[in-house]
Amino acid sequence: MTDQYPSLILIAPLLFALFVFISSWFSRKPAFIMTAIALGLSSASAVGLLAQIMANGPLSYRIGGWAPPMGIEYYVDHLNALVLVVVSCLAFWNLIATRPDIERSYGDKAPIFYTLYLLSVAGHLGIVVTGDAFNLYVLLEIAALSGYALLAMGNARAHLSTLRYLFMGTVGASFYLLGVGYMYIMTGSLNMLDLARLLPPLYESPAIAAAFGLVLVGIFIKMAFFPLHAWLPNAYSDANSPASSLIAPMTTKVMVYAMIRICLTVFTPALAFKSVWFSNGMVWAAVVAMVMGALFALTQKDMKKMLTYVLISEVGYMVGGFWLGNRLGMTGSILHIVNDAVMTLCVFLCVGCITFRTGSTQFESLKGLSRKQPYTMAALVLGGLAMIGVPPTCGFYSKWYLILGGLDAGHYEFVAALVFSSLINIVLFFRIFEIAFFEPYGDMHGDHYHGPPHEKIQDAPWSMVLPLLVVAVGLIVLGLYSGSIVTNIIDFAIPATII
Amino acid sequence: MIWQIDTAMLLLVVVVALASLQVKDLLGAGILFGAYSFMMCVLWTVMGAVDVAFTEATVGAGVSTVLFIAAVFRTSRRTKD
Amino acid sequence: MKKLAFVTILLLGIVLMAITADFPRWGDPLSPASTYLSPHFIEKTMEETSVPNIVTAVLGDYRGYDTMFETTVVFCAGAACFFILGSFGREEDDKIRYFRHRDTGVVLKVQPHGTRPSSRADFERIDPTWTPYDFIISRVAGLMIPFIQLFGLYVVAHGHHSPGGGFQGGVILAASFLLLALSHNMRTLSARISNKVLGLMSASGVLIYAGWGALALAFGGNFLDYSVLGVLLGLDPIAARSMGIMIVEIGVALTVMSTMIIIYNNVASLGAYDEGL
Amino acid sequence: MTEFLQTGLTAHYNYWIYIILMLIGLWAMMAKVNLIKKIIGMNIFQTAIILFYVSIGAKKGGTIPILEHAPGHGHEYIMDAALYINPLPHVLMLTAIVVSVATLGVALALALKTYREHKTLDEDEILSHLSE
Repeated sequence: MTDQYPSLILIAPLLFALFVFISSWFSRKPAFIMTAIALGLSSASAVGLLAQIMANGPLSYRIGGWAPPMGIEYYVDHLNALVLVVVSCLAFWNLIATRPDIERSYGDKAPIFYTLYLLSVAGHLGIVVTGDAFNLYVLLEIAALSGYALLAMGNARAHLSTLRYLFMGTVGASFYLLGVGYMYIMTGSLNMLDLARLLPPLYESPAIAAAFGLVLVGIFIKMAFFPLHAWLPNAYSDANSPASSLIAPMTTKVMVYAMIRICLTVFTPALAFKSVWFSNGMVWAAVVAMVMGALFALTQKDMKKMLTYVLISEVGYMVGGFWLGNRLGMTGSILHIVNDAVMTLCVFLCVGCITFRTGSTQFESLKGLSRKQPYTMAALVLGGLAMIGVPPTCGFYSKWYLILGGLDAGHYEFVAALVFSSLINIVLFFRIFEIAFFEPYGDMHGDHYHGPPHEKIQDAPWSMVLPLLVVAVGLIVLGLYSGSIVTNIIDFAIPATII
Repeated sequence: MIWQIDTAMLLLVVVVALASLQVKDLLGAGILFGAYSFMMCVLWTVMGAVDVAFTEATVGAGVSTVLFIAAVFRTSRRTKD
Repeated sequence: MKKLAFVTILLLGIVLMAITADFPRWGDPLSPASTYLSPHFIEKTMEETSVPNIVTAVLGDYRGYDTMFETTVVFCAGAACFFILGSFGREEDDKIRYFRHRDTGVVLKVQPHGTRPSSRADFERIDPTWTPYDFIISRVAGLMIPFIQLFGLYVVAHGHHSPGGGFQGGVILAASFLLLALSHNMRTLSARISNKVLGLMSASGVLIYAGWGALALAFGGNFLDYSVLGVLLGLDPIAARSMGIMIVEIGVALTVMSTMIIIYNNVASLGAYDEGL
Repeated sequence: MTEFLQTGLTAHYNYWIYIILMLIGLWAMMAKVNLIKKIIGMNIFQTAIILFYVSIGAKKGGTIPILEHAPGHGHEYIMDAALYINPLPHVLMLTAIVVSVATLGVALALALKTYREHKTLDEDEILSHLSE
């Protein structure tokens, strides 16, 4: 059975999504257990696959038994395997940590929520595992469609925000499809490894340059890279917490992975970094994204919305780190995919715990919350420190690699922007800590307060807080082990040609 | 294939697409979108993509149009642009 | 903003137009796309899957994984529409309802939570914007529906030899039901095929597809490798592929049909499932 | 003249039409304020890309990709690759059409929900409604 890990990772969530949907018409009881089993199986297979890859090196899996250029293949190397583990484990853990919130927010429709949750995870895992350029588009659409449905439930603005996300997301996916079409018309192939073999003689062709550009623009829209980010803050902050704490850590990271895969495997560094002008331009674009994301975050008065802008800034780190084009920068970028996923999960789970009791994340309603929700706030402190990049939390190590990479490549503007946005993060998070820890509890503008009575506010139930604390401690553990992640996995994920 | 007919079909597709976007009545826009899908379907048949054309005839010109009309029926026909 | 949009789009258009000069000529038999993978499909399909319609063979087998997720996309759209608009059929009694006496044409207006007429035989529920029963439309539609459905089944079954297959057939089958809803009303449709049945059918279609593929794992093949399932059907591997394509096409048709009806039901009635178009 | 039209122009005009349609769709999505119009624009954008793929598959002198029995040879099939149109883009585009109708369904559901809350489909009116 071990040679079937790559297919099990996807089949488990897909089949269980159908079972959950069928069972939802009879009873809503078994839905959660089935979802948890599916994601548990998926995470276990992902870990098994990673172990297998670390022992035996990259593997290819032929679906339907057809040889690659004809049929579709999975191609799994160290990079996929790492991202697979991250995505499946965080989806599993988010499910465990938000169960009371899901049951409360969606009521009757909770089983449908679980169905869409599983489909969304299956879509994202599929994007990571696939080795076929067109297949990636289909999975992109599954991940997106289920994501739209999940994000559509929320406050009064959520439907419009999601519709705008749908428009942007469809344009992004269509640009990607168009780029794949340009590659297909010039080479006649759709398989990623096959394309990598067929493309080099055509690197001078303008059509291939256009294909590269269109694919990148499509992926940038999907990952909310500044200035194509307009859909993200509203869509994520208007949705209910269980949905946003799944989608926020997952989608942007998976799309960064897709960018790295397209640039390293399909086009090979020979084209991606052929023009110094282009890669420098990308680093500058990332610098703008980091600075603008941080500045927009500074103007927000709502914690959840502020975090979505921090997320845009983080996307800038990863994209910029990759386009530095040296080994240190890419190491930082890939390590940051892992770390940022866990950090984002941690802070969004905190938001979930806060809204579960107070119903709002406006700064006003956070006043004095540390005395009412001490454990949530403790986790938020750890998450905030990781976002800032304080050792020994994991955020420090990836930023360290990014800074080294920036210095090595001579991109001082990147280093400056990184330090600048980290400083802004300090301001952002310490402002929240100040409000939550030092502002007196009672004297908020009493008349404008519409939440539940203050006396009732307490920490979220243990079933939410305990998993949250595990994630928060995980930030430090991940930081301590980041050295071995780099030497054992990431070093093999970057092609040897990149120094 | 005959390139004159092909060109005429292509131009017609563009005209119907613009018409469905410019008409000031959403019901009309939905029906013109159905016409656009059907033109597209004919075009693809000419190019030999019978399966794609068949799908577009059933999905694009059939179900999509019904969905648009249902949505317009549930909202309003009024539009500013 | 509009001008900026226009200028951006114009620039994009000019760039893309310029790049088309780099493409192979339109319809060129020697273009890379026509000479790299396509000859293999054209020449080997018959030998490897014994399906004359190459599109069906590639759709169902060579790239069956795409098609499975395509079916899942459809299922996902149905679940999404239901999640956004619909409800689990527990009828809420908070709207004014109208009932028409069949013999006399007297219309009763029932306030929310009011008593409804008890006799189904004498009274029928009508929409607020009621249009008189149109004999011609409903009879003609009633005559056409069985033939549309028969054609839909033919398209599914004959996809191996002619254009068509699960998607087209499924949509045609769905269209016959939509015609019923359009020519009568939505309650007529719901009485024949309930939401629960539709939901179960839409999930079981994907289940047939993915389950058939996953069954191959148990027989030692890779995912979606239908050839190893020949043991189960008593067929040789190549005939098993052909049969496997048939089975997954049926799953696709089931999902597409029920999902299209689900989407229509939710969109046309805003999730209330009582008053349609 | 005719020769120029047949060789120079027809070589790429299908691709030009796809670009024009794509831009029309993109422009409608950006510039229109009515949500249903935007959704129509989105669909035009998607069909334009499908047209592009189908154009890739076209082959002069090729017939539809369904193998036919050779006359008088029983189960012998004609299998000359030059005679048949490339089937792969058709397969890909079947997928894309189905994806586009799925997106359409979800988009309409969201637009209806928005309408139910704000009683209008015009985006600027909804936004002014929300900022109140």
